[in-house]
Amino acid sequence: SSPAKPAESTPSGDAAATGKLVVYSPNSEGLMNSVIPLFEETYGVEVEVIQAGTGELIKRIQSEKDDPYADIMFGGAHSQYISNPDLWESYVSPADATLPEAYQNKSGFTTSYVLDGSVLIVNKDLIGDIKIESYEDLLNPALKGKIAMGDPATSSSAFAQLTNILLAMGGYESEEAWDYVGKLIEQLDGKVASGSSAVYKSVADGEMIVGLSYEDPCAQLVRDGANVELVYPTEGAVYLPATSGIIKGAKNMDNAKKFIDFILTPEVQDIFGTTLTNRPALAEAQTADYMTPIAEITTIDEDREWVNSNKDALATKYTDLFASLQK
Amino acid sequence: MKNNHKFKLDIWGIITLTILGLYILFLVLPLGTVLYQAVINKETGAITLDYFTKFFGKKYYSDTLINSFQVSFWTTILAIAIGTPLAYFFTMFKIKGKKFLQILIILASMSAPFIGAYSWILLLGRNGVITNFFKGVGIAIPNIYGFAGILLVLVCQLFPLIFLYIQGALKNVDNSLVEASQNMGCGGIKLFLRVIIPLVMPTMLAGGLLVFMRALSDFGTPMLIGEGFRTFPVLIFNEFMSEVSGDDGFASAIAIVSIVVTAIIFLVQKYASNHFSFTMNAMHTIEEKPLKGMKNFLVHLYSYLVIGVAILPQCYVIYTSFKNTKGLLFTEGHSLMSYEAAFKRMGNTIVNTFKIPGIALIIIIFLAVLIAYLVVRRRNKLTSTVDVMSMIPYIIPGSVVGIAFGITFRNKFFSIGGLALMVIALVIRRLPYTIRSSVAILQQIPMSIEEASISLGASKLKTFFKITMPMMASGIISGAILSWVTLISELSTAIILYTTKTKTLTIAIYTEVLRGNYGIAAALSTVLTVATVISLLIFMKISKGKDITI
Amino acid sequence: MSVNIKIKGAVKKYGQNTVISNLSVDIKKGELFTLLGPSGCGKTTLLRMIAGFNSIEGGDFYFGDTRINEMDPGKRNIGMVFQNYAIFPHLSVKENVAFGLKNRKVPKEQIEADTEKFLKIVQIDSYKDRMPERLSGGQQQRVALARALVIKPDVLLMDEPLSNLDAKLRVEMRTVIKDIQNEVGITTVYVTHDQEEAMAISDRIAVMKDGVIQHIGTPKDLYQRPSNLFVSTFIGRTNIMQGKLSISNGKIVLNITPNYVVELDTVSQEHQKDQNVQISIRPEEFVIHHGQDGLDAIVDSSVFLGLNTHYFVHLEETGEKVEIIQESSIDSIIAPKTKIKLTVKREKINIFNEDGSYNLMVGVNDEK
Amino acid sequence: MSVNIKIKGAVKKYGQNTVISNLSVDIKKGELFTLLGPSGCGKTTLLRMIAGFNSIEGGDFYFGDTRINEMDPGKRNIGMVFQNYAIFPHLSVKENVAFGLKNRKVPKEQIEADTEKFLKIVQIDSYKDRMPERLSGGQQQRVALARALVIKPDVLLMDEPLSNLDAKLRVEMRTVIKDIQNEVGITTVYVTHDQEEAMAISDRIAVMKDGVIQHIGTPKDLYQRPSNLFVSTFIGRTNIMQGKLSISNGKIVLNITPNYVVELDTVSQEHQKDQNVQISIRPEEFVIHHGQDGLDAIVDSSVFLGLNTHYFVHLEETGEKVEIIQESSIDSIIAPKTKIKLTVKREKINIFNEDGSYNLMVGVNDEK
Ligand SMILES: Nc1ncnc2c1ncn2[C@@H]1O[C@H](COP(=O)(O)OP(=O)(O)OP(=O)(O)O)[C@@H](O)[C@H]1O
Ligand SMILES: Nc1ncnc2c1ncn2[C@@H]1O[C@H](COP(=O)(O)OP(=O)(O)OP(=O)(O)O)[C@@H](O)[C@H]1O
Ligand SMILES: [Mg+2]
Ligand SMILES: [Mg+2]
Repeated sequence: SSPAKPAESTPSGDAAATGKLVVYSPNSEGLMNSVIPLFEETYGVEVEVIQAGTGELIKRIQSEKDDPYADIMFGGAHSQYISNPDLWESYVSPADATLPEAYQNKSGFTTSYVLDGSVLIVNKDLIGDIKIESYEDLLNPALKGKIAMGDPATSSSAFAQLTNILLAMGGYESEEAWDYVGKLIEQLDGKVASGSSAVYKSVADGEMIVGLSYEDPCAQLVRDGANVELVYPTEGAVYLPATSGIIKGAKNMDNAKKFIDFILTPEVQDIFGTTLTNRPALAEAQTADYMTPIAEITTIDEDREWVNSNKDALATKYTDLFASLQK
Repeated sequence: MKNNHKFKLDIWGIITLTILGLYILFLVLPLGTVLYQAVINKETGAITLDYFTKFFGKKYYSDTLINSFQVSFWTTILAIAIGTPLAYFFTMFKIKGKKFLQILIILASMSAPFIGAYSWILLLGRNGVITNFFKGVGIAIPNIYGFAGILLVLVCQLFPLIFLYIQGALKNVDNSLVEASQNMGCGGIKLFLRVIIPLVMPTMLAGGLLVFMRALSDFGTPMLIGEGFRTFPVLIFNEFMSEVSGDDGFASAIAIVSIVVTAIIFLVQKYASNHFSFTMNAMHTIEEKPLKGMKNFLVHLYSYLVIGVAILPQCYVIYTSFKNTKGLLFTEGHSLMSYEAAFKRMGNTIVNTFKIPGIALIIIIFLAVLIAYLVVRRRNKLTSTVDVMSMIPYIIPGSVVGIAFGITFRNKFFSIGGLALMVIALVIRRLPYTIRSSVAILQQIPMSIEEASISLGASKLKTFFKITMPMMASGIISGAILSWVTLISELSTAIILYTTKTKTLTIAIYTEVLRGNYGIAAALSTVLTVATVISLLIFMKISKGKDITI
Repeated sequence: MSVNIKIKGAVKKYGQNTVISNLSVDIKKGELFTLLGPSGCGKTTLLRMIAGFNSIEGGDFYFGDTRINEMDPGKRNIGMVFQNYAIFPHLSVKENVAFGLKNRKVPKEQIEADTEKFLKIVQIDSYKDRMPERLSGGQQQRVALARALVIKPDVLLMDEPLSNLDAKLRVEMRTVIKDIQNEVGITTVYVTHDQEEAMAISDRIAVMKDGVIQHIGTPKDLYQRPSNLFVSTFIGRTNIMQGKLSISNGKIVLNITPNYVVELDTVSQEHQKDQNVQISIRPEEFVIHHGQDGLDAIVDSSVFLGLNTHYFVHLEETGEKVEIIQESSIDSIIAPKTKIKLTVKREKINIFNEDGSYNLMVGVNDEK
Repeated sequence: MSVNIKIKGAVKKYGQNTVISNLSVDIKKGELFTLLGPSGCGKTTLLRMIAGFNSIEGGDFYFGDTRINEMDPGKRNIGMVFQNYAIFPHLSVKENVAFGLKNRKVPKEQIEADTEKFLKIVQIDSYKDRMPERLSGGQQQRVALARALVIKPDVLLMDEPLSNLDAKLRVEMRTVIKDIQNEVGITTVYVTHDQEEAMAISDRIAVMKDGVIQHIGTPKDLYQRPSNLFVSTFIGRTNIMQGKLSISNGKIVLNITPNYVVELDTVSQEHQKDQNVQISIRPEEFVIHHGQDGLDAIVDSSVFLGLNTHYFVHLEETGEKVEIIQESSIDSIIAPKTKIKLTVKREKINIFNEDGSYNLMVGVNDEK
């Protein structure tokens, strides 16, 4: 086998000069379409997009550590960046300061650009007259085996739901809260959704009545006309930032920085808010009217620092609890 | 297994060493760089067996091994039970639309992302099309989730493997054996059970091994429809790819457990197939005969039914590709809108879809027959080692292979290019299909034909390429077809290694699924299916006249 | 229960190639009927048609009164020894032999006993647990033989069943075949290329050529009064010479060479007219002597064949080469270049019409 | 360039099973050397050892002065006809035959010409583009034959190369083999089960039994003065009788039955002592007559074999069954139950010591 052309594995210097940027992203259609073409147009940069799941992309970046192929990781949960600090180049965008304090780049390498909240998604055909407004309502025996939830140990949205629930039901280490989690696990009846998307898809497809999911895809389903509705749990919903970062040793460092700056510009943030179903990180940015105004939602704030440093313990605790409750 | 040949540094000795070297470079080295984590404590760097204790200590984890075994065992049994008679019918009898059906069977073995299990959910899920149809007429049918569903999906996907293997093997059964049996009053089912099965047993064991391992290492299906039925490949995948709290060390430990399991199963299989070592010289191949009456009807019914069910998910995908879409949803009405979008995005993926697997396939065939020859005709410790090693990549999750390749070959030291790396990774992962079928067939080819060639002054290599290889053709081809369709639909390694220049249709389908464009994904899947059919037709055209499977 | 086999107008084509064009033959109940013919003439093809393995492009096949053209091979109750043995490679010697019995719901002890018996008969009982690929060629052939005989079928089809056995064993085996065949009265169709074997074992023989039967008759009929030139040359050795038959004064005179004539009284009435003929004189129908009468000949070479010695001589008059067989006498082979005299045993020789298509002699017995 | 083959103390084991224990033989340059022996005695095994396809458990093999035990089979320049043909099923007839030439860098036209020529010689030129599976058994065998002959190797190994051919073709083919072998002077080792063929074609014959060579000699030596009882029974037919040898007054007297004696003058000096012996009298060494002298016998049955007729008779005195061959005379086979007298041709018969392990006569010529 012949050695491949160097250009393929190592974007050379002159590629950077003509304006190139390699983006790894797990993001959905809307997000990509709203940013990438505009960025290319604005800066005359040619963007190569490689898409895969967040886990796969992080692994990929790890494996390419010595000779990075990509310049930017665009998307993924904030906590995943934090757990792999050695992969990222420190860069704080000048625009970062415009964000609400809670979402600012404190680590030096995590630029948050949109927010995602934990929600419940409900199939309107199947729900009948069962009332679902809160986490508490999920314990209705009629829902046993009809609830879709991922595995918090592997799915970031399921983990977000877990910490959300714990916080809402009494605190991360409160016995009461874990008691609720136990009951919820029994309601799941041993069924575990394979990943984040399986949760909302199974509800939309009518496989499950209710799912523990996140706002973006669910809202999009509603917007596209699926027969589902969003429920913001009355106990309170946590909003977490979606993050972007520059990969350490990126070959197109200048363009990467431009990209980070770009996604924080008010124009782009407005686009996020008005065309997508995400909530822009910039508080001043507009939001579309098909989104429930944030004011109408009970929100609670995650102690991200604590959660990040206790991630493994929480996941293990959940897994053990889950295992102990199976027949 | 007795060794039949001392190591000698002749041409075959050199080939042995070369292949061994390649495996050390491209298998042991990369996997070693990843899997060593299994015995290293992340914090202290000390050697530890904690991960293994964790795996075997917690029922939550160790149960996955039992679950996986259950799935694999029954999948293997059912795939053999379904695939073998089908291959037999296709060889013995005239069946209407045989060529077409054969292509459908091969298609059923393709498991492009999103096609397999997800289509089954749409068909047989709690709200599936078929489920609802039966509900409508008042029949409650079991849904797809859990053990039974996994079994259904895997069997539909894997019986083609048995089918192709056995069909290849039947090409090497001399017609006179069938006749002798019929002549002694042993026809029909008895003939099948008492003569045909034992004669193709080495191949059946080889095919069974591949099915078993594939079922054992498959994570896509149990992940999507397992719903809590946990198998250990899912565990490995989740630990490696977790978005939350994965642990590479633990994942590596499980991977090592699976390698050990693979090796044991493989050796058991080798031992078992030793009991069926005999050679056959098929001068007259079995001729297909027309059937009449009830028998004819039943044979057709069986064939159409099995193939019909197996091909359902593909059909459903094709159907959905013509549906209108809106965002994440399929909506009422039909159009070509998905195709319009799909063709805009296809770019060079269609070329890559054939270029990359094409190169890989050539290398695969070349290596596989060489390895098969070494394993069968030059059996010694070294070649047996090569044999065992060749099976390991088959069971390691593709993404692990991808990661390992990335770490090992994407750095200042190696810097192997994208295309080359993809090809190499694909080759080692899809080699086993062709190796196993070639080994099985070669075991049954009598030495005297090769001796005749040597006595006529042909060199060892020439004998191999001019005589042995053509005689192995039916086996090589059945393996190569499987290698081919699985190469085309390969995803998990490629997703770690691809760039836009090496993006294939399969990757495109997966990224469209990620982006939420199910319509486009369905359209691309259909394009992939059509392209595969075309490739198979071309293949049939080229190899026409020669004595091969299709 | 043995049957007679009737074949009417059989036609066999492989693709465009007609191998058998219109063949009819009656094989009697319980007889041992041999097919003899040159390699490639269609013997195996015919056997396989009887067995039901070849498609039949025309004609009718009957077992007794039952038309079997469409009958399943397994239902015909036939035992067959295949030319290539067709031993099951996955079964041991014993299992191979027992195979047919197991399909007949024979009681277990009976199977055991019969198998054992036939393994002994074909002298491979000491190899009974071996796998066939570890047997010699002849041993494999004997497995095939035992396997077909043990089931005592209605019809036995044997395609050169002894070709790989040594002479002694071959003689023993043909006795075995003949005994079993007689004992149970199995109708047997036998293909062999060994004429002596054919002569020794057959009730009747059919000589085939290019898919056409040339002569059916007892071994003796065929040898002594072959129906045409082909049969005479194919069965046994013979010297063919061009001659002239002439009738003068009621005497039938045959010119073997222009100058050497013999008087015949064995030419059949209808053929008694002047004509060019082909003469078949078998090597043993010459007598070598040193007397006055006869053809002058010179010995070219000789081959000692044990019992007999063959001489190759040429006739002085015409230069024709002639083969002669005489019983060997120890230490007294006639040396090359020796001049000898030859006479013929005139009651034994055969003469055919000019193109060799029929025999002119009385006593030709063709049951075709 | 032909070579002589020397084998010293060859040993062959299949697993635990010793098939050849200690075999030595010298095969001369350019000779046609035949291995004869019962099925399973090790003929194929020995050939395969010479060819280099079997492992050698002991002993030395030489081609000329070169020890070949370890030599690669491909380097031995051997042509081989396999007992099971081993035709390449995926090559056409012509390609099969041309295969060996193509490996020898023969010019293309030469390959074409040679192939064509040998296809003609073995009479399969009209099938040259066929695939082997569409040939009859005998046609396949001829492909194998042509394939081995066309390359004109130093050493030809032929394992029953004519077993599936009809008698006529067999005779033609053996002439072909002999001609080519002579022409190029190829050292040939030939295995056949056909004794007549062995006699006709061989320069020398080795008779084997259970992996041990019993007698090596010319065909005539073997037939007339076999070195032991086995050879005498294996080569040709013979009647074995228990007798007594006694020396009285310098006369050597043999009791064939208690009452029938003949006087012999062919017993070798060293064996001239009173002893029990086994007598081998070949069927043709009896003379049937109706005179006074001789053994009384009664005809049990007869078989007409063309040239000769076999009679099976029993002796009135001892009841022993004896086989006799006489030249056939038309319409005059002696009827069963007829009483006859038998005398023996005493200069031809052979006598062996009591256990049959050696011949007592003069003139035994064993080159073992
Ligand atoms: N592969 C083998 N393994 C074990 N024993 C074998 C093997 N091949 C042959 N034999 C045995 O060795 C003996 C000699 O076999 P060989 O094939 O040499 O016989 P042969 O003289 O050629 O007989 P035939 O005339 O029947 O072909 C036989 O008894 C046979 O059973
Ligand atoms: N499958 C086939 N396809 C085409 N032609 C065939 C096929 N089998 C046999 N033939 C041809 O048919 C003719 C008769 O073949 P068959 O096998 O009956 O001959 P045979 O008399 O048995 O000869 P042998 O004595 O050589 O075995 C031959 O010329 C052969 O080439
Ligand atoms: Mg034949
Ligand atoms: Mg042999």
